Amino acid sequence: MHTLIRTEKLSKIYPNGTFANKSIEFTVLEGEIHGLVGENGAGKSTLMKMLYGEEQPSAGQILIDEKPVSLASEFDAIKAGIGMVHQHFMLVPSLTAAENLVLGKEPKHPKSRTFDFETAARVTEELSKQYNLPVIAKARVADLSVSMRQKLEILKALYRGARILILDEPTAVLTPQETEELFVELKALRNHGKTIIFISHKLKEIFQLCDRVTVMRDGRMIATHKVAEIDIHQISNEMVGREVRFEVAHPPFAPGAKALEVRDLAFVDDFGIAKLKKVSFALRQNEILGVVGVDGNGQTELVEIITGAQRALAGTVRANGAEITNRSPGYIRHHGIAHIAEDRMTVGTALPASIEQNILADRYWDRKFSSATGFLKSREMSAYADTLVKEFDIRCKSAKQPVASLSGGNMQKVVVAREFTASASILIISQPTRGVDIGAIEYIHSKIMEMRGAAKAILLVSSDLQEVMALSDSLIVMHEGEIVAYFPSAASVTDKELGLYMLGIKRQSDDEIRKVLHE
Amino acid sequence: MKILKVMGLLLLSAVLLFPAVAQTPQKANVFLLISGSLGDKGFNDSARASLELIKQKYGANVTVKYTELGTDVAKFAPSLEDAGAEGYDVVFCSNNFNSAVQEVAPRYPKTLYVMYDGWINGDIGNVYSIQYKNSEAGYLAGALAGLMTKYTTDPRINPSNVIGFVGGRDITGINDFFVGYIAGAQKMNSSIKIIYNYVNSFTDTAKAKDQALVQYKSYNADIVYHAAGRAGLGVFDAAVETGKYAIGVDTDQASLFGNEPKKADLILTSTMKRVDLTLFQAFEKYMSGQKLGGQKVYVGAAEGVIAYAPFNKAVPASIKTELEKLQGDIKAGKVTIPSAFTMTADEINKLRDSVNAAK
Amino acid sequence: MSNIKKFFVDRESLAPALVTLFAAIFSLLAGVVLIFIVSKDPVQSTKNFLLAPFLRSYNLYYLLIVMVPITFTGLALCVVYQLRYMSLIVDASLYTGAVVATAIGTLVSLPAGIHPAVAMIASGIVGGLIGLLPAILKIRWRANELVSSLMLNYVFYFLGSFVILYYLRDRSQTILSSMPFKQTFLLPRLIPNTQLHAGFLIAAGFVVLVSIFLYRTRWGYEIRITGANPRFAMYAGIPVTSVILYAHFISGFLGGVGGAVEMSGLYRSFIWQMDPSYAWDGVIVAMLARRNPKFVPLSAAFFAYLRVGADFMSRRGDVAFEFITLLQGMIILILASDKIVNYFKERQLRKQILKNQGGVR
Amino acid sequence: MIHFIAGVVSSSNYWFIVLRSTAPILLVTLGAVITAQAGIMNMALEGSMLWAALVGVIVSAATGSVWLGLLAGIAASVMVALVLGFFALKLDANAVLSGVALNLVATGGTVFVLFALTGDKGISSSLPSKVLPTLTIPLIKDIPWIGKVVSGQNIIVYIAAISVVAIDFILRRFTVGRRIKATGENLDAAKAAGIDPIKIKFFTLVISGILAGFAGCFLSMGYTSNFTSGIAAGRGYVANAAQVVAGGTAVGSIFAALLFGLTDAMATYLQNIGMMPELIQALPYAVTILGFVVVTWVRDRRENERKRKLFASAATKSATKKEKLHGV
Repeated sequence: MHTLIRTEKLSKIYPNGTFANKSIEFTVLEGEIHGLVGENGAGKSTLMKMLYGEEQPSAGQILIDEKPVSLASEFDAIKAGIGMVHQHFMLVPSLTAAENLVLGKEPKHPKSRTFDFETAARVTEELSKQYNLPVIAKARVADLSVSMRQKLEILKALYRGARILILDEPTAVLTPQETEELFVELKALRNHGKTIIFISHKLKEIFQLCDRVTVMRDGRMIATHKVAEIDIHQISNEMVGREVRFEVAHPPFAPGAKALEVRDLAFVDDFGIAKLKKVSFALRQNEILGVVGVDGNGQTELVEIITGAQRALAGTVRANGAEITNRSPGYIRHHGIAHIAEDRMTVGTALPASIEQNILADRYWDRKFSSATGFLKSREMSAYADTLVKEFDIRCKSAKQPVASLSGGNMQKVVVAREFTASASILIISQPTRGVDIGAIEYIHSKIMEMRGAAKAILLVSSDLQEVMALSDSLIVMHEGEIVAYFPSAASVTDKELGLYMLGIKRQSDDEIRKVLHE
Repeated sequence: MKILKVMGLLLLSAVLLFPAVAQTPQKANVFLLISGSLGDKGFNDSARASLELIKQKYGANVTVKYTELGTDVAKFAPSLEDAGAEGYDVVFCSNNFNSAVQEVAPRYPKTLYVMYDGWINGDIGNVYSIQYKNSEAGYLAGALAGLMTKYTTDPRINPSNVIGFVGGRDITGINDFFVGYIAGAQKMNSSIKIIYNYVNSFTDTAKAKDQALVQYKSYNADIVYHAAGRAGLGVFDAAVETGKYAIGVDTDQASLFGNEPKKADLILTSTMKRVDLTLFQAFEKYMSGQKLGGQKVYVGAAEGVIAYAPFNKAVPASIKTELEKLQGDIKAGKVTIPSAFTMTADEINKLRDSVNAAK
Repeated sequence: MSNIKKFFVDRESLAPALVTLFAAIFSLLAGVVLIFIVSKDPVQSTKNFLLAPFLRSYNLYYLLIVMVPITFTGLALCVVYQLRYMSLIVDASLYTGAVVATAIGTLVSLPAGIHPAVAMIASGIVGGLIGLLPAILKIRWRANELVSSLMLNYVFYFLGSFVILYYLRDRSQTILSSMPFKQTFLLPRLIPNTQLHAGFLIAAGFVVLVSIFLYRTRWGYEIRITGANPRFAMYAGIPVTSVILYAHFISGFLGGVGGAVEMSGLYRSFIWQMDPSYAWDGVIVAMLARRNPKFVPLSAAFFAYLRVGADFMSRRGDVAFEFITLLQGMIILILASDKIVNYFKERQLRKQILKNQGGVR
Repeated sequence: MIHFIAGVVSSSNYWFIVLRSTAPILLVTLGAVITAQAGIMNMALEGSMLWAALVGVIVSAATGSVWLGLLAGIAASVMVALVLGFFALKLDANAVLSGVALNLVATGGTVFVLFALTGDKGISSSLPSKVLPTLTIPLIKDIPWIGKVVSGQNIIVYIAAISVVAIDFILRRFTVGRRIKATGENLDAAKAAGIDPIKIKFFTLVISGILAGFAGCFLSMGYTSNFTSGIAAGRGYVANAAQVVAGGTAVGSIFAALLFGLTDAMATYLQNIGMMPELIQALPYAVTILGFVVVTWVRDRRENERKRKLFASAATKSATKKEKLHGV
């Protein structure tokens, strides 16, 4: 088959020093569905951004039809026949579907040169019919369902004459039925002669859909296979880079009293989507309760509400008996909750501030660090910061240096150092190891287990299924804003079984789920 | 220009070298400090004109210089200081420099500070201050307006007896004009009504035009008089736009619009306040060896400082004669004119209310 | 010696300091170029512009006097810039502070020493309350603080001059002037026969106070963290809303005190004919100081130097002093575009990493 | 008092003055709206107006043609907008700060230039500049009340009215309007659709420059007949506040600008019945802030209301809407 896209020694270094792609040699054949797998931070998105002209390579080149091309912007990529469906949809909510579809290449009235909405709507409907991707042309995007927005994105690319479609984790936001529907549609597109690059970290989907698959890890390309010729284990090994990832010593499980209790929590996001629907559970001392679910099923919102970053529409949260629903994060911290935020760049740290300031940001008011009159004890502060830097193995020149200058792993250690020494009884831990190097992962995992040993109650949210399963004592599964399963013992359940619940194929009875309240 | 500067420097050194010799100075340097800016075709431009008069008379024996300082009062004192330290013999400045003069003048006893449009607070030996009888100027304008508004044979004059006034600010110096204006108008026309506004600025021409437009259009004022400095130029714009009359202030403003005959034609006359003349005369006295320092004078029509500018051809001869007679009477001190300086705030309010056309 | 070095060299990096220096030098050069374009005697004008404070001693005192109000507004803006807020309400705080001080200085009888102090505190509180307004509008209604503060500045200017005009005016004066201040209200002059007044020392004191406040107290700590990343501050439990509020109060307070100090130090009655707009000067002072109060005296001195030079030159020659406003704008443009410097910094970093990684793999 | 206000509001003269004083604000508000729609705040409108006002006067005086003056004034204003674009879009400077800086350059620069040319600092009265004509509209002028309001205004007043239609067309009818909206609402979406956001932003800046140019020239060659220092008098800033009130539409701009114009004109009248002038003059600015706050507050409330409704339907799972949208 004809080679459609080829990259030669393609490398990308971001201004902050992240080496996201290292000498990638990636080949896509015409008319195939090509899977691209790898864990979070493996460099898939960066590679695709370069193919779509959103980022410029630091070195190497891209060839289309074996001819070198320079993709300086999205516009160039579109001209080269590349279309991309982003994970976060690139749509303008206040415009209609038809207007979004033709954006950048609008039909005009022949005489007045004004925008021809009727033609736009007609084109949308025709395309929609032709590729069997149903959308409502005249509805505002803000009113469309998620899957319909995704279809609109695909149509947008096709309207621009895309031969190559890049889909960045398209299934992350879809229900299982919607996913299946999408796969049927994608296969149909392939039969129309389109080439599709499908990015995912879900191997099952790769096997369902793809012809060939490329594995990435740590910014490098590991291998490309024909899907028919390999099995899932080989790929998963290549993705992870070693046979067994997590082996965490698990001391016996002896849960204590209820520490955190959540009841009937409800939340609706800005697009009007109900992200939480009556979520209730309880977390006990000495317990690591893992929260499992496909990204975007309400886990983020759950954590935000517990820690005070969002206001719940309804429901209550109690910590150690005290009601903390919709209180300020400061109040919630004072009631014994520490929190490792899922996004350390925008929430978990203040990048321009020093390591010391970041470590002390939740305790500068303590008499240890500031006098009764409000003056800071700077000597004590820097001494304290230095000890934590040492204790948590934060690699830096000095605690006075800005957090922005640290690597991802060390940045995360700053967060961990602060939160694990916050003398809180409840720890809310979100994505503790996302984008962190192996060494730091092991270190952080051991620290989490240490915390459990210290009688803390821990809520662990991670999109890394293996991580949650390895660390947790018990598990809840979230699907579409609801808890669909509760497993009192994490060891007694397999990832396959969890997958059925995560995808909404199975659901426990309400009685079984209610057991998580320990009443 | 360069030669002048060199000469100035020579003169300066001469003055510095032989200060005692100059009993009646033959040579002098004059420095005019302007608060706000030039181009108002009135008060400030008039002050600058005094320098021309001085140059004309004394020629090479004097050097003259002026600078515009804007509205930043913080820099007034350092500027005066500069003038003193550089050995200027005579410094002209307006009443806006009052406190700065108090601050600086005692430090430079050899320099004569001539402060116009107000009296210096306190007694300082080298400050000569001049107050003008603004109310007389207002009275002249009021008399003209009061007579003209009855002259309905002129198509620009409507039957209503309403005239307008645009003041810079509700402060005594401006109200003095206004009080005189009311008195003059009432004297000539007992049924007169006046519509008035304050711009609240001496620079906002646009606002002044807005206000004059309202007076002309909504209240049927035939004639608007202004005492608003540079802002007042907006009144003439409004006059042009509505085709109605205005009265100028401080200088012969009609003559300054040579390139805009449409405007000049609508300015009936101006009530001149001869800042140029008073400064020139003060300088003459200085040159003749008179001691001016420490004096405070109050000047007006009697001294020829306040007077009508030439009348526009729209003013009929009969009115002209009557007004010229009035001017003579004022000059002779036969007319008593109220002044805002001797009135309380309540009295001013009451007076304004009593003629207010909007009430 | 090393302490001195530590004081001047920013801990984080030298680049911002260099940009600042570049902006300062560039503005002076641009000024000279402008002089050469418009002046008939450019050499003399340039000399007057650049050397004014050294040519005449009163210019030096004038420079110090000019520093006082812009030190106050510069400090006030440092505090809000630490928060990455853009409010310019300090203008209203300063003007209204001056009005309040005028009321106290003319209507109230108090012993010397206490009198100006009371006025400063009262003006500070009023200024602080005014300073709160744009912050409240922003927090409660998400109204852009720069726009709302500009509107409010007009409102307070008119309100202030209303009070002066109808309650505090000296009716015997032809111009707008308040009644003379009581003797007890006046601050002493530091050097006889100059206008240099004790307010200069008060301003210096506030530089120290604000430096300590921002860098040595927990409230300053909260402000800095909140400014560095408000979401992080919220997450770390810092009461972000109240931090924003008290920071704005303090900023307004500084403005209010600045107004009172100007009145009791420099003037003998309220004679401002228009809003002196010291806040705009404060913007550049705070920007040149990189929102660090300890550099405010330095940048205020630089700015005062520009201004004194421009005044002196314009009185002596044919160049309008307004050209410093032009320079001021240019300085802000350069400082706001320090992305140029960042760009070079990033490029260097990228090269370094590529080099370190060698041929990759 | 109420009687007085009613009397004023019913008079045609009041509305004549309202239209006149609203026109410049309306023009700049439109400029602020279109840039805000593209996601960039044009804080330099004040500076644009100042340069337009000065350059218009200078060129009209030099050439004797008011139209050349107008053209040059607009060019100067567009220049300022382009410089803002250069710093904000090409050098990534903070747009607001750059705007503020350009305003400072304009305040000082206009006086500097005026002084260098004429030796005066405050006013261009020594320049024989021209004034833009007023228009009498044939048929309309004879309609009793309306004729007095609408006819006989300066040409720029009519241009302001036409601008509303033009901006409305640009935003709603032309394709570029959608691109502007996309750029402002979701920059990444615009980029992904192959639109160059920088080009779009520059485009809106140029439009706003033209509008501010008209407004600036009006002030010095129609509203009054001179350039005076600081002639823009904060109208550029008012426009940025009014822009929010306008809610991003050309028609909304009329209401927003009228809010200021109505109170501004009313202030003049209220002064006539002895209201304290200083207090009255604060009114237009206070009203603008009030409008600013009320509009954002109402918008937030409506947003919350929408969310609550959506939740109600989602919770009951009746989801008729959802079905409808999923279905087809």
